[in-house]
Amino acid sequence: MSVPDQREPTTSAPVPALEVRGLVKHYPGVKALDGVDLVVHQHEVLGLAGENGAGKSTLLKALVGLVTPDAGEIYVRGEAVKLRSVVDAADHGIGMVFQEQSLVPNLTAAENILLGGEGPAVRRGVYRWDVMRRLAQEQLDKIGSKIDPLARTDTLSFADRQMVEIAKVLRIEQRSQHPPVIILDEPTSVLESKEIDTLFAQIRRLREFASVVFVSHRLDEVLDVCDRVSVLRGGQSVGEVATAGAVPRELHRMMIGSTGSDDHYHENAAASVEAEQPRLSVRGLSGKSFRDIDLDVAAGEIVAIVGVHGSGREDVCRALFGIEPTSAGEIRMDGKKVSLPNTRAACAAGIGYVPAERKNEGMVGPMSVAENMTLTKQKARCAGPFVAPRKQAGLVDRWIERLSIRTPGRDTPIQRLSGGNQQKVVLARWLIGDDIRLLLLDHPTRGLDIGARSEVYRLMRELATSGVATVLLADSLEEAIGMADRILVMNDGRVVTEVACPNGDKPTPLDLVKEMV
Amino acid sequence: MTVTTGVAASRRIIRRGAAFRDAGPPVALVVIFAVFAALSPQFRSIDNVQNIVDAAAVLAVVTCGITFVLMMGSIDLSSAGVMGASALTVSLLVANNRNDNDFGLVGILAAIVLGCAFGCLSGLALVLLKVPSFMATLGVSAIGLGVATLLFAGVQPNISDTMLKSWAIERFLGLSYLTWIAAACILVGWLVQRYTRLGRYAFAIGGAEEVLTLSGVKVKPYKVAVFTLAGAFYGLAGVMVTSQLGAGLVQAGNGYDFSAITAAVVGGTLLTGGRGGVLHSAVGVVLVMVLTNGLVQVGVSPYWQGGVEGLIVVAAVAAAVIPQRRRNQVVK
Amino acid sequence: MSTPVAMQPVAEPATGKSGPRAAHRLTGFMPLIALVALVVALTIADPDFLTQRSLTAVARTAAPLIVLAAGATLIVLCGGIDLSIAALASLSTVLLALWLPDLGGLATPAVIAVAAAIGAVQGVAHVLLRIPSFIVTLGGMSILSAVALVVSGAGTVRVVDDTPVKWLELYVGGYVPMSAAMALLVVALIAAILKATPLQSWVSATGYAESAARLAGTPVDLVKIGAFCVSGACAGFAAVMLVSRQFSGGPTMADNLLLPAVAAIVVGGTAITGGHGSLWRSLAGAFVVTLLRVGLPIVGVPSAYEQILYGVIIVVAVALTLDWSKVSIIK
Amino acid sequence: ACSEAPAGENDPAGAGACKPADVKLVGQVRNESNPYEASWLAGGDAFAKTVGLTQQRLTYGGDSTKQQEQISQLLAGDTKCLVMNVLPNGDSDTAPIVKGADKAGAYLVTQWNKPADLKPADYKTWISHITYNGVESGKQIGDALAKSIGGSGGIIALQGVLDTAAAKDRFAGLQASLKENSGVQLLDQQTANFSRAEALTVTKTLLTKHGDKVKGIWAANDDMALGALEALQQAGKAGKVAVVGIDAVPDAVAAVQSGSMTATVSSDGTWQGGIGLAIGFCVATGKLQVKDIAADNRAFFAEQFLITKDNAASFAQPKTDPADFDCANVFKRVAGPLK
Ligand SMILES: Nc1ncnc2c1ncn2[C@@H]1O[C@H](COP(=O)(O)OP(=O)(O)OP(=O)(O)O)[C@@H](O)[C@H]1O
Ligand SMILES: Nc1ncnc2c1ncn2[C@@H]1O[C@H](COP(=O)(O)OP(=O)(O)OP(=O)(O)O)[C@@H](O)[C@H]1O
Ligand SMILES: O[C@@H]1[C@H](O)[C@H](O)CO[C@H]1O
Ligand SMILES: [Mg+2]
Ligand SMILES: [Mg+2]
Repeated sequence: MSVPDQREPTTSAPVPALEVRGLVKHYPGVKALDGVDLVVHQHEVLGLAGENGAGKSTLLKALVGLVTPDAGEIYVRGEAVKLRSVVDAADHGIGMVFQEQSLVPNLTAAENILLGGEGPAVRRGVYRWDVMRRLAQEQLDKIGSKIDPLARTDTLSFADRQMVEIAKVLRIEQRSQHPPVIILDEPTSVLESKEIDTLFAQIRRLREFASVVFVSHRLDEVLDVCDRVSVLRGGQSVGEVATAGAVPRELHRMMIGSTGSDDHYHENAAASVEAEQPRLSVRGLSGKSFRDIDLDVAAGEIVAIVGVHGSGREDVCRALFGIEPTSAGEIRMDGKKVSLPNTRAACAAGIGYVPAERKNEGMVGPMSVAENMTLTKQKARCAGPFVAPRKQAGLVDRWIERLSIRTPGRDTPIQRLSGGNQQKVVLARWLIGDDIRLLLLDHPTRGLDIGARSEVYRLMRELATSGVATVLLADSLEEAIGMADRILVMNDGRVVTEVACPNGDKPTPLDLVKEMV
Repeated sequence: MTVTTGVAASRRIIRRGAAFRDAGPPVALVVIFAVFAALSPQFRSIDNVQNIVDAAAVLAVVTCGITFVLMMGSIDLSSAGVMGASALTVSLLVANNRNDNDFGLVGILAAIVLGCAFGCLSGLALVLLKVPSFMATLGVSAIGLGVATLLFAGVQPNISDTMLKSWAIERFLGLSYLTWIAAACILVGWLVQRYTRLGRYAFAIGGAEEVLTLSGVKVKPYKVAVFTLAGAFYGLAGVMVTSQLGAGLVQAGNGYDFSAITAAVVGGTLLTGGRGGVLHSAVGVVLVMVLTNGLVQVGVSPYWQGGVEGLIVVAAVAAAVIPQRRRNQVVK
Repeated sequence: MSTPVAMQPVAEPATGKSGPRAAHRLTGFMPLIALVALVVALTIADPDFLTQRSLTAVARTAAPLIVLAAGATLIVLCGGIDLSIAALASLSTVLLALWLPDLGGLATPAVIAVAAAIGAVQGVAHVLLRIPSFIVTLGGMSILSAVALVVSGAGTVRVVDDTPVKWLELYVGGYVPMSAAMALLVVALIAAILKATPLQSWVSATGYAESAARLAGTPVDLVKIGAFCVSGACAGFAAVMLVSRQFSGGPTMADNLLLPAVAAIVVGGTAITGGHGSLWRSLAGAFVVTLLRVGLPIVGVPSAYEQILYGVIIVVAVALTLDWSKVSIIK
Repeated sequence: ACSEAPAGENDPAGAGACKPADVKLVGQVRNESNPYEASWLAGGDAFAKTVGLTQQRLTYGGDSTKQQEQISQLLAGDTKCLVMNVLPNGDSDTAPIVKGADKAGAYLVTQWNKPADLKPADYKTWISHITYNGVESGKQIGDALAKSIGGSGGIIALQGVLDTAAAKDRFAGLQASLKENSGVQLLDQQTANFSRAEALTVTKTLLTKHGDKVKGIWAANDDMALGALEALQQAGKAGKVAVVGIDAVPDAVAAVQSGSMTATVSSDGTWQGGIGLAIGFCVATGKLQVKDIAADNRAFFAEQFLITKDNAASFAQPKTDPADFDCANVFKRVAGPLK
């Protein structure tokens, strides 16, 4: 259903809200954008799809003046513009919610929402808190968020913060007299379904008077909320799809340039679980936000923990990795009691952890892909106490290839990679030693495209088959159901129930939701 | 799928933590005060309490200035030089024994403006030359001392301006005018911090500078403005020292750089930025002054005084951070 | 399920590659360029300055500063700061002077060991008590100064027989002061150990992103304690150099080397926020700072202008040497 | 391959071989930002002018290592006719300066600080060490203080930088004075590091601690005495407590003259700045032979003058008498040998 390139806007149609022609952007060693064309019509929701590293974020950043393109033109309502800064873009009515969260943690939600455009809330440099509160409340009301506008942002949950981001970008409405263009770069990757519903309602409302560009790796979402999807591949526009009647598989085919499967479950590949001694056995574990956790994970088993925000599942994971202190309980690995006072101890016990907040906790931005990958397992890259450069290079290259990590080279700083590729590097970190016994995965597929996602799923399977025990905090209930052999449901710091999840007899999401709330 | 109670509950926990962590320094202050009061009757005399508060005046003003810089996550070591330059400037502009100037208040303002200029210089070096503030302000401090030495020219300027001299001598409600000036500075500082864009943005820059840029805020002018504001406080502090000593000394700011940082940190302002504030710092200043005074009052040997003070400061900070200790906390 | 597009690393355009590389190499040499520029400027101001004897004297003078800065560089790379190095070096001079009569040649290793232990204690306090290194070492500075004052009886401790430390005052091949050669050795040794072992990546990871490093299983705490320990040992060794040069130990002898040492690190282009930098940069930085300290007055710059020039030059030098591509935010 | 001296080291100069015009005069003090040391450098300039030369001023900001660094850099230059008048930062700084100068053959006069067992007589070009009897001055002002408070009452003492000989000797002098004036009681002693600002705070604290018992303040130098005066004024006790100091800086002399201070002691900084260069110049140009200098003149206490209200007027203006620097007169102010 791809339509041919539309270089010339047809004269009869109304002027597009935004048009991009031949945009090019080079980074050292990477051509992030290679002549991209894009049209955003007025009153439409345009989806942008593409693999990790396809250039979506770069393109969008160019639209808000954060990236200066090397070549190409941007037209706003038919008029060629040069966007030099976020302010420039905002003045043209273009605003963006970023892929990585961008709120100031120690300011109030209200200040974040109005940041850089306080308007009447700040007069002559002096704050009027009552006005600020009111203006922010208006934005929050739009998206139905119940948070206190004067709460400090770092006291809010991750999802609430995402709502604050959206409320913030909706301020564009007030700023420009023209219909705004609002860009949402993966806003849903950290939201839960109810919040996503709220967001989509907002997007539909926005369409009445604005244009929206929406990016998500969840293709069903894209097809759900968008009118039209534009697909990027390797920095080039490869076509468009009208969403009416389209299916994810088709979109995926365009994204990767060949036929593939959107089947990201591997239900049938589950390893048979040996029932002798559990690999991980937790009894009565209690900490600040969880109590009396019992948990067994056998070698080769994948156990998912599901629960709403504040259920304490993240902290359980972190306790198992020696980050969160515990007040009671015992942890056994392969029957041997272990104490996990710090991450070193956890690593030594053969435990690995992939944190959800990749940017701050997962990677060391300025360091190379190779160094990020080999930070943990020294034996794999060293000869005696010394780093063996050849060995390290070979090892790293092997894993770059194995996980199809898209990087100019192993010496590229990891911060230059796209989000999905960064995640693959972080995951590889635990695998390279071939000695991992228990893997704790906190939202391991957050921000990954379907290709990468399938690969992570395949990897998890492979690891399970080879005997690694896995605890998974999944990105969605579907993911949990698809991957897990067993699912624990947590609520308010306790395990409320355990649901078996064998092949062929999977529970439905609804079964789980019932237990969660 | 979100259960709001869960969110609210966890938020409450964090809020309580925040209140608890703010309580650390004041509690430490009360404890230390109580210990000295128990050990020494002179310490708890009204006279001595007045004396402590008076002695805190200059440090309080310097700390007020540095707090804004620390809130941004930067550091400022320029106070020693700026105060020296300001001290000589003011002592040569008000009635003095070196020349016939008698500009009074205008001279004082000129010294404060000079402080602003030096602060501005630090800020510009930071944002234009991209020199880390540690080094930029160290350089500016050296420049300030050089300027002060030039102005000194071998002969000590003594001031005879009655108004400036009266600041250190005259009292209102038992406290010297200098102390009231310091109190006014704290009040102004607090208002700036809470109610002005400059103050809130300084706070925000310490929290997440890159986010401000993404939100279209030009942070550079604010950074320069914060350093300039800090410079104004140092300039005033130089004037205050001159009033106290009755003379313009090149060394007027000796040691204030590190003492002010110590006081701010003891009060709960983070060196990494984004937390604390003028009131926190004021508590820190009083704590440090109580310590210095108390150790003399209880008669700790002069040989050991510095050491004991260092030990107590470390202990106080350690005690204050206990409630907020987390395993994966970043402490630089 | 790898995709053909993703499999292939993007072809690298030739131009896009050589440009940044060359630029990168240039920023790596910036500290050296700044150093040469300074020598040239001083020589222009006073042609007599550029003599072999004069340069030999600079090298000898710079030695203790190089060693102090080298140790503290490790801590800065980890994202911290050590304000106690100078006070610790002062205390070490006192200890060395006190112990030389009894311990003779053993006094040197003994002092270095004690200094290393004191450094480690501060590291442990920093890590366990979660107090910023700035405060721990500021407190450490006052405590160590007080100890030095008391131990020395508030005075200079003369070294009557300085044979055990005299070797540091020799000249290798007639031109290179032994102390400078030793300083170079210290830098080379630490740099080599870092490079050859995982320590380099642990130190950088700790400096750039401590929590990510910890979650990757990096022994962040041990790395930091180790850095403090090495910094302490370096302070001890610098003290040995000072004693060999001063024939005595004194409770405030090295105190004024603190800010020059930090300046040397920053002027070398090491990021004060941690992660990026190297000991070699600090070596160049130490020479720049030494030249400014001794060169300006010797070529006849009057005292007041000397301070002004020092301030200006040091700021400009940092502006030149810091590689901004490695440090996203400059605080 | 190791040698004791760097290649190209100068041979010690043959004494007295220099033409007056070839002599290079260097004066080195801590800084130019206090009146005492400023007057020292001014004295050096004044002397240099009398012989048609200029003095190179070096300051090291009270930083021992910086002083050493400057000296070794200086000695790495042309040292044939180099004359140095140096104020070592502390006792420990003297030995390396002396040894360096001796090796390079530069003429050296040091003042104030030196360890007791380091003696100019053991060196060829270290011509002389000049200092003042700190025990004596400390006692003199102690006695003056005792007298002005009527022989009985409490006093407090402000010490100098604790690890300097000047601070220790002067305090020893105070203790000697206290022994003789049994009515005077030392209530408290603290260091204010020779600093005016520190003296202000310490004095204020001690005044609240001891209240009206404080009848006098003994300060180890004038800067601290002036700080104490300010503290008294702020405490409303100006004129009610006697203050003594040492150094005779202009402000202190004025204070003595006006009666707000009781006494100070002059070492005559201007003379100190000139005399060191003068002695070195005389030897360098051969007008004086080191071997001819009396042993007692190689390390001596110079005359110091107790200044009280009676004689303050004559010290009000610092003055240099060119005749003091005549090669025949350079040892005229020797008050006694240093033991
Ligand atoms: N600042 C940068 N420096 C160098 N290369 C960059 C930079 N930003 C992006 N790139 C590169 O440009 C390409 C496009 O990245 P971009 O972030 O636009 O991808 P994306 O489509 O948003 O991917 P994802 O879905 O993972 O977010 C990637 O190969 C990436 O490595
Ligand atoms: N009604 C108000 N009037 C003025 N300022 C307000 C008001 N409400 C909130 N603020 C500002 O918002 C910030 C957050 O307020 P809140 O009291 O929730 O935080 P806090 O816990 O006091 O923060 P901190 O510990 O940093 O002081 C405060 O620092 C304050 O400056
Ligand atoms: O003030 C001076 C100097 O500081 C010097 O140390 C000698 O003693 C004091 O009188
Ligand atoms: Mg992206
Ligand atoms: Mg508060």
